[in-house]
Amino acid sequence: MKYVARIEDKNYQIDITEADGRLEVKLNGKPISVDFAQIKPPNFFSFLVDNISFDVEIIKNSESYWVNMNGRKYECFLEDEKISRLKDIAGFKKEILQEKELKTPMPGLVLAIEVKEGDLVKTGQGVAIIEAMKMENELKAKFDGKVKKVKVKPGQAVDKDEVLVVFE
Amino acid sequence: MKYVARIEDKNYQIDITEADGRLEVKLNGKPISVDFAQIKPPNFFSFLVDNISFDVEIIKNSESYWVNMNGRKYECFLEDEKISRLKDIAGFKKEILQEKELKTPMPGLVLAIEVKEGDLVKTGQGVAIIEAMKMENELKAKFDGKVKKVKVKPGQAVDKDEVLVVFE
Amino acid sequence: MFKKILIANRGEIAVRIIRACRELGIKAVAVYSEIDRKSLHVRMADEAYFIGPSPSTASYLNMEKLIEVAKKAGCEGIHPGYGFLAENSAFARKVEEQGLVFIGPPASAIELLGDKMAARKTMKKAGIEVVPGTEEPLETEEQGLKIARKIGFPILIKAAGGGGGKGMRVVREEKDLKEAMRACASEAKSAFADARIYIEKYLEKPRHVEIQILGDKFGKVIHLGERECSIQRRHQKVIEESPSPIVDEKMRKKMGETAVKAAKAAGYYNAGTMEFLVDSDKNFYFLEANTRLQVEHPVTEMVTGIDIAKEQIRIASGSPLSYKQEDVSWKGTAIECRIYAEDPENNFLPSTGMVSHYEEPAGPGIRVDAGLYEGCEIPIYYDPIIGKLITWGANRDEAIQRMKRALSEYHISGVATTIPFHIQVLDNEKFKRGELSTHFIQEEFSQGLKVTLEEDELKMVALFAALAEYQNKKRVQSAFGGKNSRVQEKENPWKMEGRRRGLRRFGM
Amino acid sequence: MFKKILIANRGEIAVRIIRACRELGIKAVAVYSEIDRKSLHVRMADEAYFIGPSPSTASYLNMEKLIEVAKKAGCEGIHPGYGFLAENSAFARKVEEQGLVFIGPPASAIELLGDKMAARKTMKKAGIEVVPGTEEPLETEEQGLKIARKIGFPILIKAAGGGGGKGMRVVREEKDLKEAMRACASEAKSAFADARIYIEKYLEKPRHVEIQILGDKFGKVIHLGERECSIQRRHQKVIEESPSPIVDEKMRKKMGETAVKAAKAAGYYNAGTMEFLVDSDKNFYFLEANTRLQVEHPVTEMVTGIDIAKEQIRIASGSPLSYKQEDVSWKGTAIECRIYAEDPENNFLPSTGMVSHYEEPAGPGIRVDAGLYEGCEIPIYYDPIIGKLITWGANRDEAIQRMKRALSEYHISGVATTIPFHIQVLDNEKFKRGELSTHFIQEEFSQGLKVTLEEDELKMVALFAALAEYQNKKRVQSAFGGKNSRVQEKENPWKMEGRRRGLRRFGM
Repeated sequence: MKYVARIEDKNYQIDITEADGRLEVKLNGKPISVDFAQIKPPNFFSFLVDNISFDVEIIKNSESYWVNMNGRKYECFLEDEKISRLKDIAGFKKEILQEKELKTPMPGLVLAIEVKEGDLVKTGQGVAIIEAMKMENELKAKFDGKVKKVKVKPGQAVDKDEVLVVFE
Repeated sequence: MKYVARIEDKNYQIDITEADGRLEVKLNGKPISVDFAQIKPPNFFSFLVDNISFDVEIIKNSESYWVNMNGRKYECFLEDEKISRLKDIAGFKKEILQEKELKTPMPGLVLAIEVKEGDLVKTGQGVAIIEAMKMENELKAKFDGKVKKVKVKPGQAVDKDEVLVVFE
Repeated sequence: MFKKILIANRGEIAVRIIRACRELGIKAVAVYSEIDRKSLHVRMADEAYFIGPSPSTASYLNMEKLIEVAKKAGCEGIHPGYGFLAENSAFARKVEEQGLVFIGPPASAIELLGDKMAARKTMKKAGIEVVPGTEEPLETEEQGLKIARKIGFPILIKAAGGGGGKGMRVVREEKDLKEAMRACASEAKSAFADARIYIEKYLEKPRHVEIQILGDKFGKVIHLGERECSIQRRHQKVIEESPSPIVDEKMRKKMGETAVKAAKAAGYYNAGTMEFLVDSDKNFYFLEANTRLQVEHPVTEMVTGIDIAKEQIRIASGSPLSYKQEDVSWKGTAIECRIYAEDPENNFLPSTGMVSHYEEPAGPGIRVDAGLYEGCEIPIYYDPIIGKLITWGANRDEAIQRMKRALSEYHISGVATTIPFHIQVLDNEKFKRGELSTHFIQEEFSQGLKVTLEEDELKMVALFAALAEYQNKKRVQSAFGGKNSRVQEKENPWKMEGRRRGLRRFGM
Repeated sequence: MFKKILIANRGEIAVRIIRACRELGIKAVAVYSEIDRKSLHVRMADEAYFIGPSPSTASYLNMEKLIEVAKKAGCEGIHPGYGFLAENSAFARKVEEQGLVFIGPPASAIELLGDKMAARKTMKKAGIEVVPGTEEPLETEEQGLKIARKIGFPILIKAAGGGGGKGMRVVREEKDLKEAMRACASEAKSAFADARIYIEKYLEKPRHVEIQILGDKFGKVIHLGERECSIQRRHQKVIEESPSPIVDEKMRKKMGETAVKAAKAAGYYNAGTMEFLVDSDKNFYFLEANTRLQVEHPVTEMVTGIDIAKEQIRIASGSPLSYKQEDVSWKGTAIECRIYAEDPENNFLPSTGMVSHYEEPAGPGIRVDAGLYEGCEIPIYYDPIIGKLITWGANRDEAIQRMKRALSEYHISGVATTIPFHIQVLDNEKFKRGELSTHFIQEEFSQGLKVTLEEDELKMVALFAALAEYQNKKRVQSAFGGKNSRVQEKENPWKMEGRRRGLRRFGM
C-alpha cells in the first residue's frame, strides 16, 4: 500500500508491503527498518525505526491522525497514493478548510465580546474574552475578516466548541 | 436485595435497596452511608463509607470477588440471602473445595519432585521445587494426604496452574 | 499534636498536605465540590466531605460550610493550602473563634500584610527598604503626578488590595498617567471591591527573590533562605529555584535577617514568604508578603531538607520550631517547573478534559507534586496548576539537566500542558547562564512556544501515521471478512478522540 | 566524555543508567531479549537492539552478541548494571580487548575480588581484618575439623567462587561438619563449577554494613560512607539504609579508610562496595567486595547528593573524580525497600503476569527506581526485583514515616509484591529502634507476612463486594432488557481475571 502523508505543507511517501508476514516499509522511496509494538491499548506504541526508539501516542481522528511524540503533537493527513495522484491530475487542490467562525476552545464564561456586527477584524485582534480556570483568556482572530454575527452575550456560559462569532 | 458475604469463616449481611435513585445500604442490619464512584474502568473504585475514604480494586472471579484495599487482597463469596437461608434449612453446608492436586502457581522449570507415588505427605512438607525468576521455590503441602500420581519430571518446563502431583 | 485536621483545598496542594498529615500520623479530612468527587485528594484522604456545587464560591470559599464540616468530623485545625481562603483574614478569625486552629499566621498579620500600603508602612517603620513610592492611597491625579515626578518615570500603579497582576499598570510617560490611574482604580474596584491605588517606582528588569520564613507561637522566627522566582508569565510564576544564581552567602544572610525582621514587625508566625525585588546592583526592596504556604515551597524543602508543610502543622499545634537558625543548611540547587493545564501552542489557553494517559518521571533527584492520575478530569472551575515538577542537583547545571530529563519522561495526554514550553525555557542560553529577570519570558518568548518543525521528526510522524492507517485498514478488512467483526472493532486502537479535534480549530 | 554507550542489562537498573546517560547528554543504547520488546528500558532508550531469546543465557549473558551490538551501534563503552555480566572478569576483558570501555572496575580487580579466598588473602596482607577462617581451600575433612576447632563453633562453610547463599552452610556442632562440607562442595560444584570451599567464623547476629567507594583511573579513591543492609531474607537484601544506626562519625571514618585501603590493595577503580560484618562490640571484619554498581546505591546518593551512576560513567570515560574526600558530606537518612515480584502471603513465591494497575508514590523525599508501567509484563526469566522505593528524611524516624506513607501510596495490581511485607517490617518495634541484624527477618518474621484479619476491614470488604455484585446484577438485567446489551457487556467492570484464581489454589 502506498500512502502520501501531509503534515503542515510537507508531503511524504510511505510504501508498505507485506511479505511472509513481515512488513517492508519505504519512506520517500528508501527502505527503512521498522518494528512496532502496542504498549498500551488503544493508542500507545513503541516504534524502533532503524533501532531508534520512539514512544508514541497515535490517535485517529475523523479526517487525520494525531501523533504525540517527544512531548509534541502533530496532525498528519493521509491519502492513498492513487487518490493523491488523481487529485493532482485533476488540478484538485487541498481545500483549506478555514472555518468562518470563532469557537471557544474550552468551556467557560463569556466576559466580553470585543467586536460587533459589521466590524472589520484584523489578524491578532482580540475578539472575545472567556473566563475559565480563574483566568481571563482573550481569543484572537487568526486572519482578517468581517463580523457577520455575534452569537453570544457577556455573562453567558458557553460549552466547548460553541460558536461565538460568525464571519463573512 | 439482601446478600450474605463470606470472607474466610466470617459472614456479613448486606441489604441494598434503591429509593428515588439513591441506594440505601444496611450492614448487619445497621444503616450505613455509602457513596461510590468508578475511578478507572473496569476495576477501580472510590468508596466513601460514613465519609471514610477507601480506594479499592474489585475483581469479579467466577465464584467470588477479590477486593484489593490498603495493600491487601481479600476474597469474598456472596450469596443471595434467600439461597443462603434455603441452604441452611436443608442442612446444606458450604462445600470446602479442597482440590486434590498440587498446581504450580507460576510458570517455571521443575527442578525436583520430592515425593513419589504412594508417599504419605504431611502439611508443610516439601513436594516440588520449581525454578522461576532465577530462584528455586519449594512448593509445600497445605494438608496431609497420600500421593496418587506424579505428573511431571525434573527438567520439565511447566505452565502456570499445571498439575504437578495428584493426591488421593 | 493534632489527631485530625481538615484541608480546605483541592488538587496538588491538598494532596501535599495529606502526605504531610500521613507522615505525622494525623488523620486528613478532605472536602470536595460536586466535580471533585473523583479527585486524587478525595481518594487519598482518610475522610472526605461534600461541601457544595463546583464553582468555588459555592464550595471551597464557603467559610461556614468548611467550619461546620471541620467540627462535624472532629477536626482540631484547618489547613487552607494556598489560594481560596488561605489569605483571608476573616476566615482565619472565624476558624479560631470556633475553637479550631487556623494552620497559618494570625489573622492580624494576614490583615496587615494583605493591605499592601499598610505593609509598606510597617516595613518602612521597621527600617526595611521598600520599593520607592507612596504609603497613602492616591486621592487626586495631581497628587499622583507630583509623586511620579518625584520618584521618576517609569512608575507602576498598583491596587492596594490587589494581586495577580490585576489593577496594575506601568506608566512610562507623564501623558499616560491620568488614564492609567483611572483604569487601575476602576479595575481594582471591580476586582477587589477596593478602588485604592498607589504608586511604586518601576524597576527595569528586576529579579524576584523571596525569603521563606518559619516562626512559632513563642516569637521565634527563622529563615530558610531564598527562592528566585523571576521566570514569570503574566505576573504568574512559572519556574522557581533555590538558591538564586545571584545570591551568595553574605546576601542570603542579609536578606534572611531582613525577612525575619519584617515577620517580627508584622507579629507573624507559621510559614510565610517575604518577597523582594532585586535590582542589577543587588539592592533589594521589600515588595510584599505572602501569608501562606507557597506553590514553590518544595524547592526550599529540597535544598534545606526541612519539610515546611509538616513544620506548619507542628507550629500550629503549639510546638516550638524544630530548627534553630544555625541548624539550617543548604545543599545543591532545586528547580521547580509549574505544570499548568494550558496549551503553549495555542496562546496558553486553558485546557480541560480527561487525562487519558499519565506517566510520571522518577529516578534520582526528582519530586512530583501533582493531583493527577490516569483517568482523572481537569475541571474548568479552578486554578490551572495541575502539578509541579521539582528536581534537585548537586549544582544548578545538574538540576537543569535533571529537569530536562524529567520533563521528557512526563507523559500527560488528553489535556495540553506547559511541559513543552518548560523544555524550551530550560534550553535558553540566558536561562542556563542564570541571567534572569521578571521580563525574561516577555523578552525571550514573546510569541510563547517556538514551534519549529524538524524534518527528521516530521518524517517519523508521517511514517507512524501511515503504519497506523495500514494496520487500521487491515483490521477493518479482516473484520468485514471474518466472523469476529465485533471483537475486532472493539479492539480497534484508532478511536476518534473528539476533544483533540477542537484544538486546531480554535480561532477562525 | 562518551557520546554513546550500551547498557547490557534490563529492568530497573537499565532504566537507572538510561537516566544517568540522559543527564550527561550521552545516547543510551538498550538491548532486549524476545520477551522484553515492550519493557520500559526499550521504550526509554535512544536506541534498542534485539539480542536473542528470553532465557538470559541466550541474550543478556551472550558476551559476543553484546559486543557486536555495541560496535554496530557505534558505542564507546558498555555499562553492565548489576547481575548478569557485571562481575564477570572475562566479559570486562573482552570488552576492553575490542577497544570498548567497560564501565566498571578493571578485569584484574574483578577477578581478584571475585575469588573470595584470594580477596581474603589480599585484605589480610593489606592489614585489614577479615572474618576469622581459612585462606586456602579445604583439602580434607580432617583439615576442616582442625580449623573449625581452632576458631571455634559455630562456623560457616562457604563456596570460594560462590554468592547468593548457595553452597553456604552454618555448622554448630562437630558432628555435623563432615556432612556439611560434603554438601557444600557438591552444591558449589554444580552451581559455580568450582568445588572449592573454605571455613569462616560464624558471627552471631552480625550486622551487615558496607562502604561505597569511588575510584578514578588516576589512583584516587574516596568513600561515600556506609549502608546498613542487615535486613535480609534468604541471604538477599530486603531493606537498606544510610547511615547505619550504629555507625558514628568516628566509625564511619575508620571503616571508610579501611575500604579505601582495601580498594587500593586490589588495584580498584570505578564504583564498588566493601562489605563488612559488624559484631555487637562494633568490631568490623571484611566480608567481601562487590565489584559493581549495587542495587542499594540510591540510599548513598540521597544522603550524599552524589550521583554514583553518572560518576561511574565519567570515571570510565577517563575523567578524574569530581569529588575529593573532604567534599563528601552526609545529610539525613535514606532507606530503600526493594520491591520484589513475590507473594508474601504465599511463602514469597515468584509472581509473574501483567501489571494491570500502576500508581507510583510521589511527593517530598520519595524516589522510585522501577522498570514498570501500567500494562507491562513481569516475565519469569529474570530476577524478581521489579523496583525500589527509596525515601529520605531529616532523620531516621522521618525516613521511616515517609516510607510507610510511600508504600501505602504504591499501587501495583496484577502481580503480587513484597509491599505489604515491608509495611509490617517498618512497623516492627525492633526495626524502629534500629536493632538490626542479619537474623532479623528470620527471628521476627519466621512465618513471613503476618496475616491478620481486622474485623472493621472485613466488614468493608463484604460491603464493597456486595455493592459490586448489586451493580453487576443491575447491569446484566438492563442488558437483557434493553437494546444496548452489547455495549453494556463491554462496559462490565467485573471481568474475571484468571490469574488471581490461581493465587489461593496453590498448595493442595
